[in-house]
Amino acid sequence: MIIDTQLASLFTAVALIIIGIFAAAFLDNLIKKVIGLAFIGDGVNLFIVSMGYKAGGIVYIYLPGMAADWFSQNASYPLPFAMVLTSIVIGASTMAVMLGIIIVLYKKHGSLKASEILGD
Amino acid sequence: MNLYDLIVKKIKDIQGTDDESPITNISTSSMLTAEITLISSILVALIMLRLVSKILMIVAVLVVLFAFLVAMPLMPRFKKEQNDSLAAMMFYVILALAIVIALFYWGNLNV
Amino acid sequence: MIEYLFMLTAILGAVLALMQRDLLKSAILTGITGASIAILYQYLLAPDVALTQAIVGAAIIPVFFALAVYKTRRMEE
Amino acid sequence: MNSLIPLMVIVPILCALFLNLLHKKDRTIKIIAIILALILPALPILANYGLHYFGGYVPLIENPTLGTDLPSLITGTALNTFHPAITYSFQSAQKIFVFILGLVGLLAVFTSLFETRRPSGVYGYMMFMGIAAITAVLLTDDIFNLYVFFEIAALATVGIVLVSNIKGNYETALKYMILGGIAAPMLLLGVALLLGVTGNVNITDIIYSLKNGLVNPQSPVLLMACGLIVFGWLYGSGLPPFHTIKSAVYSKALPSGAALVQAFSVFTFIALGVIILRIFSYLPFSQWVILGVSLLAMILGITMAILQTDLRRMIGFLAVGELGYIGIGLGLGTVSGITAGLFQAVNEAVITAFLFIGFGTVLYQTGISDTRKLGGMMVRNPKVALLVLLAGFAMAGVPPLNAFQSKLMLIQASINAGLPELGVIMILLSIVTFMTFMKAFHAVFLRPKPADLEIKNENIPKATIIAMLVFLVVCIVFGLFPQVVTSYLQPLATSLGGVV
Repeated sequence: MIIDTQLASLFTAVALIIIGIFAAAFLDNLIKKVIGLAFIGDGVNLFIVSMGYKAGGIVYIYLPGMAADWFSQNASYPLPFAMVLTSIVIGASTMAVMLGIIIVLYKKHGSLKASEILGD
Repeated sequence: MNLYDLIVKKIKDIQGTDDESPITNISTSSMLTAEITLISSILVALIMLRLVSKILMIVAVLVVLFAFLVAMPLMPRFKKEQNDSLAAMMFYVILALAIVIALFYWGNLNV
Repeated sequence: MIEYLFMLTAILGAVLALMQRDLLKSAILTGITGASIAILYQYLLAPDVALTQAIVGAAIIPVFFALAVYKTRRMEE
Repeated sequence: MNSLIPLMVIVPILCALFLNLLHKKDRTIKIIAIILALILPALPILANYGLHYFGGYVPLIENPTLGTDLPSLITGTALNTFHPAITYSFQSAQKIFVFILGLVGLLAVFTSLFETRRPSGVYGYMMFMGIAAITAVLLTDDIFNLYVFFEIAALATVGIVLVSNIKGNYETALKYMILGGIAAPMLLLGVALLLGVTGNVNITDIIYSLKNGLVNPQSPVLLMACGLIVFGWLYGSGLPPFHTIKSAVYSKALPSGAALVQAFSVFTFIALGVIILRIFSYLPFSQWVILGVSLLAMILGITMAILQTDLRRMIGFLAVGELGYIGIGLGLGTVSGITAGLFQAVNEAVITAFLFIGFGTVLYQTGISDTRKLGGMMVRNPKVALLVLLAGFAMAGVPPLNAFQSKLMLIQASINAGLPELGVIMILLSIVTFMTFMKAFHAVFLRPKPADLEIKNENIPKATIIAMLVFLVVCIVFGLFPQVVTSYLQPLATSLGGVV
């Protein structure tokens, strides 16, 4: 069975989300937990982008000379892409705040173990 | 040994010896209140099962009542379970995610 | 066909990043995942998202992680 | 004037940015912050009802000149009525919600400026940013815009916790962010699935697509989207399993910050709950989930509150438990139930803020929040003690005050909906709430003063007492004239309840 690009990238996205949740839940190192959260965000973004993809389509930029009907039937759907742009930036800023807190906590506890710092 | 001492002893047993804070009058009575509130509100909530089936409701109430009576001081365990450690929180969060999604997927397809 | 390769590198990069004991290597490997996803976006007909992801996912986030590692400790204990 | 609608979000953002610029100048910050905060509750009163389209992109049907050249593929179908712009809808219910949020925000900013020795621009920044985000969450009709502001509100909450300087605040903030790092993408995924099925992010358009058979409402993808959005809702409002972290967040913020953060939770609860009801009310199951989660929140929140010895944590758990009342109103799904739930939300935001600021005076004076070490505060400040007692009465639902009206309405609604058990549980838990409050009140105010208790700050700032008096007046007015509020809430409740 041949899996098309869209389905394959949806699976990739789901795999990234699952890897991320696993890391955030089970790994003890705080930085690795945050890396896992970054993967969850990446996975969700990839999921959204794959939804807007159209197999055999074109980029959603309307160039002069294109017929409107042909363009509307072949262009990928740009609304999810606009969402992902915002979401990437939000994810990056959240990551920065988390890493900042981790640095402060490391100075206080001298360790990066979640079970020591965040236990109880 | 009267009932009050029994309760205090039971709470002490479950809390273990690591907690040095003394068991005062207030903490015992609040533990008791919490216990009774928990049991009674869950039992009353179970009566809502009558909308599904009356027999199920009776069985559920009896089973839960019996289970509560056996495992009586629930609240110390409950408190221990809902602590502030990230691991415990994460466990419940992921459990809740699984439950919510499973409920919505199966609940709606089969209702 | 080449997009399947990048899907594979994205997942592999993620798994490898989490398996490292050296946190600096983990930080760099997140960059690989970010870059593969950026290229995937290009294949999924979203060039503007690909540009943003290439900057944020392949450069800024790994640098953040590397800075955090530099400020804390390099080896996982 | 519909141009006031975006201003409700823009003004607090501008305040936030502006305050950050004036970081070092104490006096200027004080004066400017108070003047700007006064605008917050005034704006919703002045604004007229209506929709605001950002960028001015009205639906095609309202702008026929644009539609003349387009093919009938667009003008002849539902595309003609869809909303291309981010739409903010300001109706009567939003009016009262934004007003209450502005009021709580104003009083929180007001007390914080006088309680902290050095008003810092960062704290004010976070507070205003959070207010802006939650106002947008309440107003927006665009589900992705909601997600963006939801994230900003979470970051603002973290900021409020970080600047509080209470022991353990960094740890709590990091825990909140890690849990949020799992939950918020799930909400985004739910939004994305909705977008994938309906091709839209505007809630009105999504409902139109579902109602008119443009998409199959029973599609499993939609069910999954509903589940994920419900999960995001649990996180945003601090229902179980997030009740422990949310109460920890309340307890690690300064009293004024906690008062504001709990208002954020209440209004996030309302905004997302209303959206779930609007979109997914055709699934009877969604209402049962709302009811079940709310019951769990009430039981767990209030029983955990009794066991706490930390004053802040106790009120934090009570605040989480009281959220359950709102959820029960929404979950009943009848018009009277939803009205009662929304009314309870308004009351809850006011009363919990009142309690946080009231017990905050004790923290201000002693710096201790452990109830076992406190006592005898009544002698020093009988007036404050009386105000705190009234706040507790309001929370428990004692007659002349507002929560009595909303709880009575909730119980009546639950009986009318054929679920009297919920009424019984609500009465039971109200009594226990009152008992919990009295336990704290006794420990702090009535008990003789322990010998080793030191009073650090003798005088409570006048601003705090003024803020508490304003809250008390609001409680009494809403309690005596509940129609004032419910008449605003009725239209929203009718539109939601009419669906069922």
